[in-house]
Formats: sequence, structure tokens, C-alpha cells
Amino acid sequence: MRDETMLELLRRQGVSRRGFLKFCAATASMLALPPSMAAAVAEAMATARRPTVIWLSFQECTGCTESLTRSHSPTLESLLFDTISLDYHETLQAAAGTAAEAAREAAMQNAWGNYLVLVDGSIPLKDGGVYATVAGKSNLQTLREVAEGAAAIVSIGTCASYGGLPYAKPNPTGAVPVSEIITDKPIINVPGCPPIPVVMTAVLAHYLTFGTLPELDGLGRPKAFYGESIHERCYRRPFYDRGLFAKSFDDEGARNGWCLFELGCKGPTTHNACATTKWNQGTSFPIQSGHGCLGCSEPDFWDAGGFYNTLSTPITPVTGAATAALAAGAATGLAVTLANRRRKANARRAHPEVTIDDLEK
Amino acid sequence: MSATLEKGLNALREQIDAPIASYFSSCVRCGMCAEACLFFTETRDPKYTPIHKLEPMRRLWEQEYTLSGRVKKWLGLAKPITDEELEAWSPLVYDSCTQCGRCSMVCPVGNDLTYMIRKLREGMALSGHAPPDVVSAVNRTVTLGSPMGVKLKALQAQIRDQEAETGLTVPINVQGADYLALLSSMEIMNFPEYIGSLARIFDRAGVSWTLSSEAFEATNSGIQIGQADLAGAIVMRIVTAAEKLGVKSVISPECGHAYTALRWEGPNLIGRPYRFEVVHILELLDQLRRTGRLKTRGKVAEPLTFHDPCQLVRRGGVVAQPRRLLGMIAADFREMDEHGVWNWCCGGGGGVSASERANALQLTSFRRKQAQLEKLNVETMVTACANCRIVLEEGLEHHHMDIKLVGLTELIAEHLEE
Amino acid sequence: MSGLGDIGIAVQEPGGDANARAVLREIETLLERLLASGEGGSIDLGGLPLSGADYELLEATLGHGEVSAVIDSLGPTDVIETAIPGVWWLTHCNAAEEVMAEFIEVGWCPQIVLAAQEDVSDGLQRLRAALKEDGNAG
Amino acid sequence: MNAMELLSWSRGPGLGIATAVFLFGMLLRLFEIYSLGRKPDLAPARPNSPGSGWRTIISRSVPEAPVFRRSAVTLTSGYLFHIGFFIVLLFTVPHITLFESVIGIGWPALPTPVVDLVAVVAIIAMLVSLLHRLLDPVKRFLSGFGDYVAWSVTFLPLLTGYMAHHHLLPDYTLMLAIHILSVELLLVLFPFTKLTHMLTLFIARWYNGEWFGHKGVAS
Repeated sequence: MRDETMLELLRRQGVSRRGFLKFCAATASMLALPPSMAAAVAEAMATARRPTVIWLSFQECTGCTESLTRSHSPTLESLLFDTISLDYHETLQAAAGTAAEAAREAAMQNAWGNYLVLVDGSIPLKDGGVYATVAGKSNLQTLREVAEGAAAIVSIGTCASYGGLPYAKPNPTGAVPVSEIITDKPIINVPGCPPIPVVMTAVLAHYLTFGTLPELDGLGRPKAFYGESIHERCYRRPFYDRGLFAKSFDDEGARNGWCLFELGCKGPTTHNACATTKWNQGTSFPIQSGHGCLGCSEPDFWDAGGFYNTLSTPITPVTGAATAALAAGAATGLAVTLANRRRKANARRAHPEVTIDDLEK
Repeated sequence: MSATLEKGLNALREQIDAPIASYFSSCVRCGMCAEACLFFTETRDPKYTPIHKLEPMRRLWEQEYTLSGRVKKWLGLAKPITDEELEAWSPLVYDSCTQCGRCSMVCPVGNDLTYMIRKLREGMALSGHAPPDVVSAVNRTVTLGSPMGVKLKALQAQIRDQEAETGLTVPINVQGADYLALLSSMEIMNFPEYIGSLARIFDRAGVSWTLSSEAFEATNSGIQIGQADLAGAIVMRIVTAAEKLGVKSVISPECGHAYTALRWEGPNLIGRPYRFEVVHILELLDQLRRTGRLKTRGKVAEPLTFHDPCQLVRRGGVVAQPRRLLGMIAADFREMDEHGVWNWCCGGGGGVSASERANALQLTSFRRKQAQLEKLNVETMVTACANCRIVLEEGLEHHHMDIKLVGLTELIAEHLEE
Repeated sequence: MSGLGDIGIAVQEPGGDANARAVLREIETLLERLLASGEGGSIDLGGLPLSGADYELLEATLGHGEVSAVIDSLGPTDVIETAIPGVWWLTHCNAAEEVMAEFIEVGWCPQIVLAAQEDVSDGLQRLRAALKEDGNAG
Repeated sequence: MNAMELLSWSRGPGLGIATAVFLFGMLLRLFEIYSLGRKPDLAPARPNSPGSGWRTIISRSVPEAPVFRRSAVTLTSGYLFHIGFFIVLLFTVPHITLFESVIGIGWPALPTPVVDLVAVVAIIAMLVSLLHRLLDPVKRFLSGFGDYVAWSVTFLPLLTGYMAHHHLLPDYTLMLAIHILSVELLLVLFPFTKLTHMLTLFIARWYNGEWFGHKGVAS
């Protein structure tokens, strides 16, 4: 069964050719491919093998898994997940304890060099990584072990991608993202707190369909979903351009749906697909609900100033530095004053009794 | 002879004050002062840009009175000020600056460049980089009492002539007179009519006045060369004589820088206020006019204009008086396009006319005045500064212009009511 | 607060129908191509940020034609011929009837409506099996 | 360091350092100036002078017509740039929120298209002033390295701000970081270049005006 192609799997589940075509068309749409590519997707799907996937959860809140599984009815995403061979997922799998670990090792052995590793959560390094262990193994050990035989790693969520919440100052566990530990494998970052479900599935679909990684940006994110900022695709953008801003959450501007920039929206510096894909089956996204973007798909978003502080304001108050600088300036100024006064006084003392002889050499 | 670089630099250290520091801190190198300087406008040579003339002093200020400059100097990154450099700067500081003060009015950040040039000359003088002719003039003023070497005997001869001409007595050393009148050697030697004019006007107006045999010379070469001690000594002679005679006022003659020296710099040079007041002759004449003691008859019919001496208007505040006086006697008074505090210099003030080596440049710079005059179509130009008058006469002659020059006091005297 | 409508938030739809106009132009081009060469094409409406006004314009301009069909595979797919013959509006839904993808297809008949060879052969086998059972029974 | 880290640095430690250097330096400059003192003027002042230091602080901003004619390019580009720069600095929303967060006082912004136009005018005026500096014999003669540095660090915030506002680099985060860093560079160099004139010109004008006013002349 492991060697079944996607097409075979779907047919075995009683899906007709029409259903397969529909599946391919929807997948192409999800991957933002032109409709003419649906045929290519179909062709690829007809021959693609279902991959082995191992999902590792480290310092995380399970929000990413929640995001992925909180679809109330079978959707294309869940169907897609049915087609992969999810051999290890602590939260979702039925097996527990040593049986679970054995399943993971078996899956790794069977697909060594070819399986996908999905990671959510950051990895603590401080004090030998004791802050997160599973079956007596630190996350660091587990990640190194599992990553060794992986074809590629998908960092699901901001914690795995950039460190996320555990990484925020003062980072008590010494948390780091996957990319700081694994440097010899292709890594796809799918940041977000949590990431949009369709983005996660699209990355898998792309890998499934074409067997390659999608095109990534400088921060390792698929360009198809993270290529544009929230601000660029925001339906409230015209208000920004016209200079119409909500000043508080219950003022006239807020009621009129004006731009939330002044209320701390991080849309301009946040790259994600929320403004177009939206959440909960396309119902809405934070800005549409009247709240600014938190910037959750960007590195260090917890430390990039308060969520309600405007993007153009200081992250840390400057008053302390300013006061210290003024004090230092005054102290140095006094020293310079004394030095200047002394120099001038010396010059006055050295002033000769001038005669006309002093006008010529 | 004992001028040294160190003495010069030391003088600059002493002179640099808060205004100068604020000026150097504010300069943005916009170059607008160039367009205010007739040595630039008539040559278009950027080296005559006023702020550039101050470069050695700017560097000294930066190196000695700012923290960043001190650090630069300590790191060996600062270019020291040398004798060679100061010598090279001498023509910029002396020959091409008449202290006219126009740049100080134009500078958008408010730099008083003239104030700074005056201070820079303190350093130039004591480091031995003043023009030789100006040094000689100072020498003569200090040793003989007058930059042109005019002695009491020469003055007495001129007084006799004027007494004969006017039939009036010119009072000398009259204890307790109200006014002590001063003269410039140029007036004594070139325009002695000024003495006669004073005698006639004061006689008619009933002004109690006198000359002093101990202090008749008002010009102050110490101001022009920029040496405060010597300038102060020259001022002190007048102060001593005036206070000895017990006069209420001292009259500055028709000479721009003499007025500056006596009225504005004097108390600061001698370090105390005077026990008398200083008025320019035009201020006194206007006062007499106002009180009805100065009465004229008839008016000059031909068109005439007035050349404002810089030290009188821009640097002295005597602006309205000459116009009111001319209003009494001129039927067709024509103002130059830029006049009053916005006048253009004759080109020979601030010691420039005293320096032989500046002569060609001075004549070139006269073109500015020439252009102003050509727009007016006047036959007569009145002024109130003997130095301006001589410089203008040279310029008019050199540029073949047929315009008569006359001192305002003389012109008033000619129109006195009988 | 008696209901959601009382919450004082006005959600403003992005205005304008410029995207719908662009889609209609593209449909025009595809129809011309269909008539000239027999080759149609497809437009993914999900790939465009369409506003409410865009949808209204598209629906008003294209209208409803003679054919409407529902394909029931992996959830319903509505196939509707618009009032412009040859222009088909396809809406793919999942089992929960949530829209997964939406296409405008220009062609004689949408590909997905045609029965596929392997489904036909599967069907034939099922028919034969049924006949055989029938025969056995009879 | 990625763009977001750069932006966070510029909004955090970078801004602190720049503000500190700026305030330290400017205060020091004031001490440097006033430490040198000024002798009292013993010559009696002319009474009822039309001029004074305070008057000159204002009046020196309005050139006489002949002065304007002689330096038309310098004054026009200078005015447009200075006014434009301060309008853009003081009347755009992101800047006002910054001031509000630091000093606690906010004020209304100008409409975005207005600020946008003003920014373009200011940028053009600065380019003209640079060109003039390179072509005019006097300015070229007077200008040194420091003058071009001062121009550059003043121009960069305008240019990068305009680019950031219009998303002219693919990555807005990087663009915004560059913009803020360029402002910080301006602040750091401010006290050590001719840019100090922003503060000291008021002192200079005051001294100038007092000197002239003492003599009964309005300068």
C-alpha cells in the first residue's frame, strides 16, 4: 500500500476520474498555478508515491496541529492528509509510549533518505536541552536523529521557523529554530502562529505533486504564500493611502473600517496570505475583524514592540538613553567649558604689551 | 621687530568668543556672502568669498575650542595654522575686505562675518601679516599722531586759511566748550573747507565748540589694522583731551571708521565708558535742524545722489539724518538702487585704500559703484566720509566719469541762511 | 447587545469591479479562440481578489443559460452554462458544501462533465457483473 | 541579520544610540559656544533701535529682494527643501505617532497626497541644491567632504522615506529599516557636521541682531 500512487489511492477509496480531476483542479488553484496546469498536476498525481511523513512536536502549544485539524468536515486538505502516510504524530497517533517510538523508528528505516519531517515548536538548547524531552531524549537529539534520514524538513509554525514564543526575550530555555540546528537539509519554513491550514497543505501538495520544494524567499518561506505583505493585499489599504486611520478601537474610524496602522497593525512588515486566503474557510482575517495584524509570521514578532504600538514608534523607550546622554553631554560640556575658559585665560595672560614693533616680524 | 606666529595665534585665542563660535557652528557653505562682497561681484573670483577669508580662524576655533576638533588635533588629523598660510591669507583679510558689513546682513544663518574679520585681524597684525602700508600708517599715528603724519603746525596753517576765508575764529583748546570737534587728516590735507564749514555752521547755530591741539586727529589706523591695544591708545588721546577740556560731546568728523572707532569701539578699547557723548557731525547737524538752529536757503537744482559710508549706515545707524539734511537743500535728490543700510561700499574702507598693493583691486571693485551711478544720471554725488570721498574720486577719475563729489557738511554750509 | 448586528463595526468591502471587467475581457478572448480553433480555456476565480461588486457584475453579465448539472464526487460540483453559450461556471465544493475552487471554463462542454474512459470501463464491468448476478438469479 | 531583525534593531537599540549621540553632541555644542563668553559692550546703545537679536531670528528668514535675486537658486532650493523636509517630518502619520510615543503630544497629519507632493518637491529641491553645489564656482570652491556628507545624510531619509511609503523596494521591512537607519545616521552625524546650524543659527542670528540693534540698525 505504501507504494501506491495518489491516483491508485483515490480510486481505491472509490473516487471517480471526475473526482480526481476536481481534486487536481482544486490543488492547482491552491498552489496558485494557472488552470492549464491542472492537467500537469493530474499527471504528476497519477504517478506520485505517497510519502512517509514524520511529525515532531517540540516546544509548542499544539496550535499548529489544531489549525490543521480544526476543519469540521472532510475537506480537500484533510483528504490530502489522508493520502500521506503520517507515521508519527504524538498528538494524533493512536499508539503511545515505546510503541509510538518504535513506529517512528520503523518508518524512518523503511523510508530512509526519502521521508518528510514536519516540525512544530522550537528546540531548547540551554542546560543540555533538558527543558523538553520525550522518552528521555532531548528534542535536540531527536531532531538530529530524525533529520539525518529526511529528504526535507518543513518547519510548521513560527516557533519551528524562527523560534517563536519560546525564543522571545529573555528566552529562558535557550530555544532556537530548526534552521539553527539542521544546516545540511532543505528546510521549508511555514511560519504563522498558527500558519494558515491551506498553506501547510499546499506545501505538502507541492512536494507531493512535483517532488520538489516550492520557491522560497530569503527567510525560507514559500513565495506563493509569503511573497506579499498583508498590507499590500489588505482591503483597508485605500484608507492607509488616503491617510484615514482608526485612533482607538471604538472611535468613528474603527467603526468606518479605516486603517489600523496607528493601533499597531504590523501588516506592512508581515508576509503572509491572510488577506487573500483568510481563515475559517475564507470567513475573515484579523484586520477584517477589526484588529491589527500581530506580524506572527515574521521572526521575533514577540519582541518587535507591543502589539498595539504603531510600527513607527520605538520598541524600547528612548527616555532613559536621552536622559543619560543629556547628563553626559552636560558633564562633558562642563569639562569643555573649563578647558576653554582656561585656554582663554592663558591667552589673556600671555597677551604682550603691544607696541608698534609687534606689527612686524 | 617682534611679531610672531604664536603672538598672533594667542591673540586669536583671546578674541574668539561665543558669537564667533556660534557663527562658525552655523555656516552651511551656501556662498551667499560672496554675492554681498564687491570684491567677489566685480571679479567673480571665489577666493573673495567672505567666509573663506576666515578659514585660518575657523580652523583655530575648531582645533582649540571644540571637543571634536581637539580630538582630531590629538590624533594628528588637524592641519596646523602656519606663518605661510597667514601670509597667503593677508591679501584676503586686508586687501579685499573693507569691513563694509554687507555680508553680515545677507548671511542666512546670521553670521556677522565683518565682526569676525575684525577679530582675525588682531591675530594677523601680531603675527606680522598686516600690509606694510597699513603698518606704516599705524606707526605714524602712534608716533606722530596722524596716519598721514599731519602735525599740529600743518593744521594751524589750514585753520589760518579757513579763518581768512570765513572771517570767523576757529576755537582751539577752549575749556568748557560744549563740543570738541575732531578732524581726519584727509580733511586737514585734502578738504580743509570742512573746518571752515564747521565754523560757519556753528557760528550761525550758536554752538559752543572747540578743537584740541592735543587731539585733533580722529582717524584710527589701529582699528584698520585690527590691533586693540594700539587702537585703544589712539582713542585714549582723544578721551584724555576731551575730559580735560570738560566737553559734553565729541564730534566725529566726516569719516566712517573714525566714527566706528570712537563711537562704538572706543569705550571697549579703553575698558570704560566715556564721560562725554560721541556724535557724528551729521547727527549733530540733524539735531540742529530739528531744533530750528540750522536754517538753509535755496536748493541745489541739479540732480544729486548720496553715497552712504558703510561705517555710518550699516555699521553705525546714521541713515535718516543725511536724507533729512539733503531734503533741506536738494531739489532733485536721487537714491541709488541699493542705499542706506543696503548700500555698496566705495571699495576703499577698512584700510584698503591705505594699502598700495590693494590699489588695482580697489579700482576694479569701483565698478559696482559705477554701475549704480550710471543708472541715476546725476552730476553730483554727496557723501559724508573723507576716505570714501578720496576713494570715489580715484574711481571716478580712473573710470573717466564726470561726477562732482562734495561733503555734506560743506554743502550745508554753502546753503546757510545769511 | 441583542445581536451581532449591534456591534459597531462596519466591514468595508474593497470597492470597484475592475477585476470583473478584466475577467469578462478574458472570456471574450477565449470565446474568439474557441470559435477560431476549437480550443477553449479556463479562468481560476480563486486566483483573483474579487470583490462583491465584481461578483455581481460577473453574475449579471453572464446570467443563467440552458444547462445546469451537479457532479457528486468528493462533494458537489455545480456546473452551470451561463447565458453566453460555451461559457461555463464551475463551483467545486467539498462534502460540507464549502466552496473549494471556482472556475469559468470556455468550451463546448466542460471536461469534467464527460465520462472518463476508466470510469466507463469500470461501469461496464459493474454492469456485466450485475447482469451475471441477474443471470445467476434468473 | 534578516530584515526584521534589522528593523527591530533600528526601532530599539539603534534609535536609543542615535538619540543619545544627538542629544549629547548638541548639548556639548551649546556648552562649547557659550563657554567662550562675550565681553559686555561698553559703548552706549542707540535708543529705540528698530533691530534686536529676537527680531533678527525671524527677519533673517525673509531675504531682501536684491539679495534674493542674486542668490535665487540657493534660496529657492533651500527654502523648498527646508520647508518640505519639516512638513514631511512633522505632518505624516507614522512620524506623528513616533513623536507622540516619545514626547506624549500628537497633532493632526496632513493628507497623504499633500505630504507626498511635498516630499517630491523637497527631493527635487535637494537635487537642485547638490547640482548647484557642484556647478556654482563659489559653492564648489567652499565645499569640502563634510558638506557632501551633510547633504547625503539629509537626503537619504527623504529618499528612503519616500521609497518606503511607496513600497519601491520589494521588501518593505528592509526598506523601512533602511529608512529608520538613515535617520539614525543623520542624528549621529548631526552634532559633528554643519547640520548643527539647525540649532546654532538661532544663536548666531541673535548675536548678529543684537550687534546691529545696539547700533540702531535692523539686520
